[in-house]
Amino acid sequence: MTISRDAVIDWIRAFAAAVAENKEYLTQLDSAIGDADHGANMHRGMQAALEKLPGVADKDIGTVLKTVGMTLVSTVGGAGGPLYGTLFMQMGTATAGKLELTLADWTAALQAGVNGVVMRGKANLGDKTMVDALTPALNALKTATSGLGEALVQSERAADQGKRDTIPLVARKGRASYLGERSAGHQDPGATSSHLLLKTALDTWTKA
Amino acid sequence: MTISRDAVIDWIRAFAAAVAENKEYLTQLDSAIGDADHGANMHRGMQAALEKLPGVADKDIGTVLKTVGMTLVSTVGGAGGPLYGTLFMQMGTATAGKLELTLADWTAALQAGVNGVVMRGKANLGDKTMVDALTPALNALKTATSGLGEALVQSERAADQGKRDTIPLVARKGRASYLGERSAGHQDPGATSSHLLLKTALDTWTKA
Amino acid sequence: MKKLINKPEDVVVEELQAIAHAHADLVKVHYNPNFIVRADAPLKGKVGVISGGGSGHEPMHGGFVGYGMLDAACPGAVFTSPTPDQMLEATKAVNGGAGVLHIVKNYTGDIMNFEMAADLARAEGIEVEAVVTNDDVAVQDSLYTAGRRGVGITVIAEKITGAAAEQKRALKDVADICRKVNAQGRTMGMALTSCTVPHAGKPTFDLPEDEMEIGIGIHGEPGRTRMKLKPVAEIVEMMAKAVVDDLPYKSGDEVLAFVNGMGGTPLIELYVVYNELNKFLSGRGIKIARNLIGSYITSLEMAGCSITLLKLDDEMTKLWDAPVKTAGLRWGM
Amino acid sequence: MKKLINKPEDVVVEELQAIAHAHADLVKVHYNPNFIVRADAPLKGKVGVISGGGSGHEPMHGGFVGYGMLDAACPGAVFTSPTPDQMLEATKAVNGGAGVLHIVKNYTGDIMNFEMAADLARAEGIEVEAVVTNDDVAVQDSLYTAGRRGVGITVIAEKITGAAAEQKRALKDVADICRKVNAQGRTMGMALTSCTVPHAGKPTFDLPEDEMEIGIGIHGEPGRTRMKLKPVAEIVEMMAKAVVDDLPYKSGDEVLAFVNGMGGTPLIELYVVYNELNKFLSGRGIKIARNLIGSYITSLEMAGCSITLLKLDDEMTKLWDAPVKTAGLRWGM
Ligand SMILES: Nc1ncnc2c1ncn2[C@@H]1O[C@H](COP(=O)(O)OP(=O)(O)O)[C@@H](O)[C@H]1O
Ligand SMILES: Nc1ncnc2c1ncn2[C@@H]1O[C@H](COP(=O)(O)OP(=O)(O)O)[C@@H](O)[C@H]1O
Ligand SMILES: [Mg+2]
Ligand SMILES: [Mg+2]
Ligand SMILES: [Mg+2]
Ligand SMILES: [Mg+2]
Repeated sequence: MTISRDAVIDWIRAFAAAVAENKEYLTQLDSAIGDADHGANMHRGMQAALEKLPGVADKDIGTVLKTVGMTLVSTVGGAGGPLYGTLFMQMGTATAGKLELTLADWTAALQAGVNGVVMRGKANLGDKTMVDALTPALNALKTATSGLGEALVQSERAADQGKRDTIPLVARKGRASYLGERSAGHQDPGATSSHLLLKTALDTWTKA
Repeated sequence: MTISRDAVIDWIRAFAAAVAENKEYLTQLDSAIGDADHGANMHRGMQAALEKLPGVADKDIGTVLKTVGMTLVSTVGGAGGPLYGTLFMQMGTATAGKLELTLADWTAALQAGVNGVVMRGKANLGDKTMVDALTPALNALKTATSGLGEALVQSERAADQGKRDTIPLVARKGRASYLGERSAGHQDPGATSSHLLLKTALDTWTKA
Repeated sequence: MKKLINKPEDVVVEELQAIAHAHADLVKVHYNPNFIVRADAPLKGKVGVISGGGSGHEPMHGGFVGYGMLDAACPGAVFTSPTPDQMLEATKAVNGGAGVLHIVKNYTGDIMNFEMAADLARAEGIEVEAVVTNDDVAVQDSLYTAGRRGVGITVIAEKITGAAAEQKRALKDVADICRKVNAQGRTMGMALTSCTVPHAGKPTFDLPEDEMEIGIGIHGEPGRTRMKLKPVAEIVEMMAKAVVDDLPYKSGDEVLAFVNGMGGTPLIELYVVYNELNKFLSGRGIKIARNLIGSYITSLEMAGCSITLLKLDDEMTKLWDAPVKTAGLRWGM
Repeated sequence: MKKLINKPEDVVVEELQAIAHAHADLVKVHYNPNFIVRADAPLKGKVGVISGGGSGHEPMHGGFVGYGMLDAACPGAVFTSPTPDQMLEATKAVNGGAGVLHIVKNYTGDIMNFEMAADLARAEGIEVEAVVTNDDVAVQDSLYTAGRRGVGITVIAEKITGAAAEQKRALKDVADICRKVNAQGRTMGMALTSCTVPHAGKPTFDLPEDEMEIGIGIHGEPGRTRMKLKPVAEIVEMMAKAVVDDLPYKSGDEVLAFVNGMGGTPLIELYVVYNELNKFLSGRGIKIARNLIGSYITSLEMAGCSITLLKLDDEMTKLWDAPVKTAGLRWGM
């Protein structure tokens, strides 16, 4: 089982739809420990990305992902823009020229993306950021043993858990860190949107 | 029965106390159709007047009343300052040199005061102002037939009625007039403080 | 009540102390009676221009004392016209022998207190003229009211009149310019929230989350009508139409457009209002030749705005452009 | 949500259109990517000074574009740092051959977006330096946070740095002055109310009628601690103490004191705050030699204030006093 280029495009659409649906929720999470814009920011960026998709629908997966990344960089702003932008651009570089992805390809792509996020944002695991959802998801992919479908299930589950695990944490990166101890008890908005990314991958790629 | 100078001073004190007690109430009335300052304004003025009383306690009634009027002019501001200031100053002119007041003297004093208010503010009866309490009170004094005590009762009653009668009126003077029809249904703050003036006169001068 | 204050009764004096310290290069503050006066007053041969009114409208009027605008300002208690002794002393302090102009906003209290002061000053031999501003189109039927309120145009009138006085024009000329500005100016205001008078301790009126007041003045009073909140394009159209149709302002006119915040409305919204106003006026063929955008005549922390138009001519435009150096308005020096 | 807006997503562009029209003598507006640039840019041989950040802080930064201050400003969505393409295009537009300085407030998003822009600009052969402001003493433990936020000092840094650039100093010098201002400046903020991000539609946080947030930034975020409302004397003492003890500012120091409103607080209260600040500093032997009082770096309609001190020296004082001509700050011309 592999992930086709069209499946990748479907995933982008599904992520955009999930962000749209959870826009208020993400903003609400960002209100508690941030500045109430994560939902609107990601939504603006993914809507712009959707508009770019037709233009790259016949290109390789790397081009698709890079286009999404560049669009996010130039439309989202804030912390989310460079971080999600880098994530997608690095995934694009890792999948350059490919028209389908194996589990190994997808793992390598996410690895490249997460590396990019960590290089840009310098967040460690436990700093209460999107890294807390992405890194466990990546690790689950790496250690999965029974095929792509099961690996996607495991990585979604890990992202979900990682997202929940941000609740008790005291933020040490991003604007939630200014709150100090008051940031504890709230789920990180970026980890929440990152979980949506893995969840829509699972839903899209195991449905067909 | 006459009103002594000390009784006049007691009346001023009683009026100041009534204003203090009704400060919030007057401000609340002024919030509905004005700018929420009538209570604070009158209170500031009467407190200043109280401080001046010891200095004129051995003077004639005219001097006492003029001093109160001048103090109100220089401490109240707004519409209330010149209007109440003029009321007291004109009452003072009408009682110059006197050490006690007969019913006729008190009627002449109030007449002079009300004339002053009308000259300054140019309000007619029914414009929803303090004149709507003062003029009926003055008329009651003029038509009273059985002595000072009864005249004071009648004038307080007329002021009370005049004050209540402002409720349905549409204001045509002062800042309530800007509200147009929306001023109807609210009691005029100035008519309310003017009623307190007559009520404290009654209470003070019939107690002894 | 949420305010950065100590005791309500101390707000005005504490503000005056701050002004005295912060703007010592521009003004001096006199206490008991309270007034703010140009540091270099009185100026020989120059008409003194003074104004005053209740506090709570900052920067008006105290923030407009300085070169090219006011010679003195008399602050009353919050929303309460100042007392005659303040205006009398201020008049004496700025009298340089050429007479003194009182710019008075049309409110019963202001009129009466300024009149008493003018009488007293004249009795002391000072020539005093008064101009009453009354630009608020929200007040209809001036026969059955105290007349139109003086609102936004007052700021513009103080600037233009001050510039005329700075040219050492005669009292009558200076007063005439002020009258002309008032005659050519119209304003309409609206509120999204009430304000809280410090002494009162609670909002003057309650306004539901989805409603606004149209036709308010600057004293936190309710307006002429209450209606559902609308997009700003519709609000501005309603306000601008009332203003434009009143004078009326006509196609080909050049105007000064003044978008004023009531105190609690941030600048970003005032720019959005200006954008709609510009669209509306363009549609009517009216050109905004000068503009002022900001919170200059306020109602404490009220959220809302007012729109003032002044039909310009060459003289007024030149006087508007002339240098001014005050805490609240400054250019050209 | 009570705002004078049309649709939340149109606020920034409508504001830009208003600025383009109202201040056409000072600036031009570029759309897609959005930035505001001096009408006379690029200036040959002059370092271009640019800044940017989320919208909702008006007049910062767009209101500070003009002679003696910024050459360009890049507004993001409300409370959202702008994107690299905005800064890249702005950098190109102001590059007069002497290099470009980016003044960046210390937020993860701003830092990353400006860094990406600087990399791209350098790749196109433009010399770019960046100075990060981080004056907010409310953020402790910078080891365990994203570091101190850049707040009030940014306004002062833009003015002083812009004046240095106007003197045609070299990029390194201009950047050094900017760093010095940041190093000598400290700020502390507080809020009486939350603000409402237009897209969010409701207040970012709820604050009971008798409570306040201490140690807020400029993005409507909750602060470090919540406490009962106090008289302003106590509030100012708490804030001023945190600021003064941090640098520390010492007896004999001359400072610029900047009392800033968060957007919904009227000027009268800011003067009362200034009065308390002046009393506090006098008590410590610190002299306010220059001051700025008003709402210059705001959080939409939030009520509250911040206090910024800058320890002055001759050079900074002279640059502060130098002429500036922008929509938001103007003197000397
Ligand atoms: N240094 C960082 N590294 C990784 N993720 C970060 C970092 N800083 C912030 N984030 C993520 O960004 C999210 C906030 O994004 P967003 O609200 O769009 O930007 P901003 O904080 O600029 O308003 C946080 O919830 C967090 O997950
Ligand atoms: N022209 C007038 N003649 C008589 N009384 C007036 C006039 N205008 C206003 N008033 C009285 O003044 C009262 C308001 O006083 P106050 O609140 O102290 O002054 P302001 O209206 O200036 O705030 C009104 O309730 C009314 O009774
Ligand atoms: Mg955010
Ligand atoms: Mg009143
Ligand atoms: Mg009043
Ligand atoms: Mg943000």
